[in-house]
Amino acid sequence: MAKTRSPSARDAVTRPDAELMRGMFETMWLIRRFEERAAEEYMRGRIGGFLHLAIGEEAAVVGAITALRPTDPITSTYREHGQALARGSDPRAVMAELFGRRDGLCGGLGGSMHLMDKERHFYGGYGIVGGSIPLAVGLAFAIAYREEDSVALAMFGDGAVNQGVLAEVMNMAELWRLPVVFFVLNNQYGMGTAVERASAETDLFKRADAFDMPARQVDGMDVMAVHAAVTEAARLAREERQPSMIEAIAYRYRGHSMSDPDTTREGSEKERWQARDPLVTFERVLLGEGVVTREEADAVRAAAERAVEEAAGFAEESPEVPPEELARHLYADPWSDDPRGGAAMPPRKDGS
Amino acid sequence: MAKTRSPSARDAVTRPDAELMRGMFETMWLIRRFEERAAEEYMRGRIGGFLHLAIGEEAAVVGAITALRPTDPITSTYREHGQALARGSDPRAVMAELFGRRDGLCGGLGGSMHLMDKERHFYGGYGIVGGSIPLAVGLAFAIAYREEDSVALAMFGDGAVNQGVLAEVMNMAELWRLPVVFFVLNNQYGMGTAVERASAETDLFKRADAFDMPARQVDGMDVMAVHAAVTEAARLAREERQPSMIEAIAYRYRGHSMSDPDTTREGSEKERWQARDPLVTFERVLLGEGVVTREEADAVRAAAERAVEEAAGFAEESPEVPPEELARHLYADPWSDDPRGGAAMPPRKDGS
Amino acid sequence: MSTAKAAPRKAAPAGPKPVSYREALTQAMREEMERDAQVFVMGEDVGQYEGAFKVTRGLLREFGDRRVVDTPISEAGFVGIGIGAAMAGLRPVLELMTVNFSILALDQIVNNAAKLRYMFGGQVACPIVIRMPGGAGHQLAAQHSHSLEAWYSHVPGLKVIVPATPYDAKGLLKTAIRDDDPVVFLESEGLYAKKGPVGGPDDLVPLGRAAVRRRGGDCTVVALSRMVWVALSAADALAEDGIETEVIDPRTLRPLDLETLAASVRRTGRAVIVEEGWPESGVAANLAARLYEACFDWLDAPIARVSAADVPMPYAKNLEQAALPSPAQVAGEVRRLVGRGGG
Amino acid sequence: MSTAKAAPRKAAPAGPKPVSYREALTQAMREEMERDAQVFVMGEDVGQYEGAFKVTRGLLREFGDRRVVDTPISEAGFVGIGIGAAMAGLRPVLELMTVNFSILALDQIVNNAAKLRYMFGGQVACPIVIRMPGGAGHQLAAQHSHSLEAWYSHVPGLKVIVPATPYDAKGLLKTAIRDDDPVVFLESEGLYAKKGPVGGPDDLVPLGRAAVRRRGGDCTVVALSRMVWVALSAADALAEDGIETEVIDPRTLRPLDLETLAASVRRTGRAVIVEEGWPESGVAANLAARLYEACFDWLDAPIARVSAADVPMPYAKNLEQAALPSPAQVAGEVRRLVGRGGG
Ligand SMILES: Cc1ncc(C[n+]2csc(CCOP(=O)(O)OP(=O)(O)O)c2C)c(N)n1
Ligand SMILES: Cc1ncc(C[n+]2csc(CCOP(=O)(O)OP(=O)(O)O)c2C)c(N)n1
Ligand SMILES: [Mg+2]
Ligand SMILES: [Mg+2]
Repeated sequence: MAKTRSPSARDAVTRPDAELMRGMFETMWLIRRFEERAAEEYMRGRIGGFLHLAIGEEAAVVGAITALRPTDPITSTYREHGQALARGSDPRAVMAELFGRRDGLCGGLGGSMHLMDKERHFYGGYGIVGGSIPLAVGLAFAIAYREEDSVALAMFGDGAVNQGVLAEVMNMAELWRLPVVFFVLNNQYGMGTAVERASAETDLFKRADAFDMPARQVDGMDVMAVHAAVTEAARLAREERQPSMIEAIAYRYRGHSMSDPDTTREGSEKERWQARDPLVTFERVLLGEGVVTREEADAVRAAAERAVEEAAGFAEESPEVPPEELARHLYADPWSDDPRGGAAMPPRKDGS
Repeated sequence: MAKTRSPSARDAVTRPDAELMRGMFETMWLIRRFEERAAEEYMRGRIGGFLHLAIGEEAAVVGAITALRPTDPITSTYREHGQALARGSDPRAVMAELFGRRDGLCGGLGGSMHLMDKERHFYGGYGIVGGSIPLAVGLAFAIAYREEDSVALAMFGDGAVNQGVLAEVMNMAELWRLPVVFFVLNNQYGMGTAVERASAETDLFKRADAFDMPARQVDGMDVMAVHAAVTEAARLAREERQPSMIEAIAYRYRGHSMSDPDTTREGSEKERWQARDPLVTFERVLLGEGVVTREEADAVRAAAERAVEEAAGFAEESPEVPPEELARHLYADPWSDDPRGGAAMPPRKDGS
Repeated sequence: MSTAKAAPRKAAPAGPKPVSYREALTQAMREEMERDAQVFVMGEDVGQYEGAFKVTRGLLREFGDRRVVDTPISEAGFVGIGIGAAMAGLRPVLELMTVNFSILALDQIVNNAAKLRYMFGGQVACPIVIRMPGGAGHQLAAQHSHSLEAWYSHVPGLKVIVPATPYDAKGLLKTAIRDDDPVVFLESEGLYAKKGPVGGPDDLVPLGRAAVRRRGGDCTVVALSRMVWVALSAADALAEDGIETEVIDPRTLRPLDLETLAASVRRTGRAVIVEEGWPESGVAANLAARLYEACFDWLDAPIARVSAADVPMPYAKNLEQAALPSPAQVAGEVRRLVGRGGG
Repeated sequence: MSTAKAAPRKAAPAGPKPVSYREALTQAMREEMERDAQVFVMGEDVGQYEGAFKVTRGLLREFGDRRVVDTPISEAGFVGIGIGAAMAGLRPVLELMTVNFSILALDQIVNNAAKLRYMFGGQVACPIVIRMPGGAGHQLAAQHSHSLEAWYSHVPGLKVIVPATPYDAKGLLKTAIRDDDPVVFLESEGLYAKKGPVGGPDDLVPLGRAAVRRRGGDCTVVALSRMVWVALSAADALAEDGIETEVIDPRTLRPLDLETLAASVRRTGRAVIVEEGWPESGVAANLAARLYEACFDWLDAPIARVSAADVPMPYAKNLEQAALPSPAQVAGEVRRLVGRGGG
């Protein structure tokens, strides 16, 4: 966008993190518009399965991921459209994956819950609550094994905190000093269950006390605060091989998934949190500090809308997944083109 | 034993807990002698499978169990001969179970790792590390459900602390205020792995911090100290429905099991701990406070030897488990006398 | 006779108006909770949220949070707690949100629930019911589309139930709750909305009694859970070509009513087995092996198996459909066996 | 030819002197760790303690604690960490102290390791090997005597190996470590002390190639892992009565060399399948179903299965022996099939 259009914007250029802030603002809007569109497409029946939206959680997602290097590996849950987009995945390929088409990020085999973009070191979205956390610690293990200086980021929810495997891998991460950041995106509900009905200690970051691991809580609606917290956590991991835990308090404005009537949460509660919409509050900051002008902000939204429109069109155009893909990625070299053959090898020609 | 034999003993009667102390002393020796004999019988091939001895841990076991009411349910691990004996199980039936004979506590089906004495509310020894802890919490759940005033005691080792399921059930116990005591018998090793090589935080009782649950550490070689700690924990659970965790620091003088060469632990370390043998130190206390006389102490040992001798004889005499027991306890009413029939029902006569 | 009662097309004497498979399960729990104060329901979001699939709707309101317990997302932990409570004599009815998550609790189910009575020489019972919906068909992809009938039926000490109709869903769940052994109760996500007659408060369906869903002399089709309906629509299509299929629903895998299956196969001389799970070491392979043992001399052709494709479930709708057993596939196998062209 | 190489009674060209199955596994790990710096070993007590069964003896001394990693008792956690490390391109060789404890890590194995490549459209591989000893026979009772071949072979995405000889233990483990897919490597506690020839550093045993352990024309006996030796001693006894048994060891269940099994059954017309696991939905049932499909017209009698009793393993020695397949039982089934009395 034109940086000379207004004096305030011109000043902004002098601000060291202005670029970063603009980028975060753009990404947050891209995610917001992308998910709003995904919801529509789900209603239209173009998207199947479960669709989990992170609308309201953009600050936590974007603040965390932009605090890392593009080569730092990330794992997430089924609520991961934002993570992929924040990592720079092509919105068209993400939407095509939601549509279950050939040009999807995973060739249509994964869908909304299982996005992955290996090239961008986004190691995927997973459907078993808590199940992906050990993978992030394993990625950190590999970093340490190879003496690289990357940092792994495990993103998961407040509900996942009660899966025992988290305690197991936090202990090993601290015991072995692995470069990993445990990022709890506490949106205060696991499906219909509020944190205080699921966790005896509602300050979830205190789970780290059991392992003598540093931890802190941060306002997940404030993208800059999240960014700062994860920046420090990443530094700890990178420079001191010190894992840590960060709890970001946020809120999801939609139900757990598109099939959730969302009747258990108080409307008044939703309104309270809507008043702190991370996109709106961040825009206020940017305008106030003159990092963007009103026109620029509108342009950002317009750009996001165009990108999403294009993504939907692309997904719509993308062909169905060819039937021969059914068994192709089962093994490194499939021994059977007919998956109904089960584990049986094809008759061999080598006569051995 | 005759309480008038010596003046010191007579004074002792005036000491409120003299009876208790004598009883604990007797039980500790019964356990010690019983396990020494079990080791011999294992060498002789009369006991099969794994045999895990708790020699050195008697104070922790006896101190904890005598702090409870006889109706308070207990669960333990595969290292549980002492728990059964401390709960008053017949040493003859325990030894017969180790021999795998018909008159064993579990009819020979369980063996050393799976003792249970339901009548005495001893809910068994289990072989999967950490696997029995949820059962104790479930027993506590039932107590709360029925509004009874019992307390469940979960006994497990320092290695079990790293099983995620412990974190899961500690959270639920605190969240639901269940009457349970988590008793970590920290003998400082899980097989060949020292606590500091397995746990990032070596003060294991601090695991409770993650759930805002009270916890404390106690000298597991001091039977009175353990007894006092568990007495308070039981009171908390019974009167305030407040679960808690107790870590008792002890040491096992033998290898992990009879098949463990026990080469990784330092001999000097063993000697240090042998110098604090809980039976010897407790005897000193009892003599000092005049709770027992030397003669009485010798009589206690002699009685333990007689009981163990009798137990071994009984086990030796006990018949083999009848072959028809193979499938008898599979279901409430077995549908098949031939377990090779698998799940197939027997041909039915009712013609339905 | 239970098999007649359970026939989907026949109005059951007891059931007033058709109700859904989902509501049938709710009725079973409500009735048993009213009957026995030791029965309670526990699981993730079973209370305030009334269940991910709304099977526990209304129970919290009616019975309160002492008997309808919401748990954290800690499958191994709360299943273990349920097993401990069952050891103490309570009768927990646990809901695992789906069969996929039961894998996290498998150690508790297999090493504790299934073994307590046996390894302790009969001193304790474990009267627990663990309900969980499974199956695929809604594009839930690789991690949310399991059918683990094979794994559970492998384990002695468990009882394993696979209801296909609302009548059986209710009658078998009531029987399971009253049973003194641990029961794994495998529901089908795809059947929750299915409507049919159900029995009254005293209509139990016994374990180990298969149901003949349709009579026919040309070929026996044994089908599990949702596959019963796939088999029945295949049978309709086949009937138009004059092929009469006998469709049998085992209803429980442990115990297994081999006798009813074998009797049918002896009559028809042909069998197709349909399952929603994977083919290797699956339930169909097991039933085939048992039927061969029981009917070898009566069989005119090898028994055919129709299973899901041997792959994790793909997300793309067209691939998922290709991976799942279809009426056309079942009909094709039957045609092949009766030697009238096709397949 | 691999089958000849692997024949237990023949000296393998490469193997100098007989070594134990245990040592064969150690050699495989040592050689592969020397060959490839990405290979590391991780598990409970695999380092300082050198393994509960001493299979990792010497590795810590030789490779240090960066490549030989002792873990806490956290099966789900460290298996998940291994899978993550494999996603990053390392080649973890995990040891689970026994197959019984693998149940705690099953979600990681089935929902992650087995599905990563597929559900992400081929973007990542998961080159991990998960070793674990299983089986019974040492009075370890209900919770420590599992044989889970059936469960693992049920799962697409995994490769499943069941070595019966030192030669295969070494050759198949080396192949598994070099394989780009997740491999569940099922060892037998009862075979660790078994001695035999082994191959050299470059002798790999391919996956999906069964081994004919003994040739004979009267009846085919397919046996897994330790059961191969049970079958061979049954064959010796039968030979004295002039009954020639062909003993076949599939060696890997995923992939499965059905062809070699079927070719034998077509020749003999009879088959007995021997497994150490439970009978329901077991591997024997699966192999039987597949063999019927492949050899129906050649079979003179129904295929017989010899499995463990359908109960948790009892502790008492006499009961445990009664619960496990014995040479006498196998011989009895063969006699029954060839119609010479017995049975
Ligand atoms: C092991 C497991 N149990 C249950 C579920 C069903 N489930 C899916 S999401 C979810 C809630 C998770 O809450 P949280 O971790 O806070 O993440 P959020 O959905 O709020 O982002 C549940 C219970 C699951 N997918 N996996
Ligand atoms: C889940 C599981 N993993 C591994 C084992 C093998 N194992 C048996 S005992 C043991 C050590 C347990 O140590 P701890 O909890 O400290 O109890 P202790 O033996 O010291 O009494 C291990 C690893 C097991 N039985 N269960
Ligand atoms: Mg949440
Ligand atoms: Mg210990």
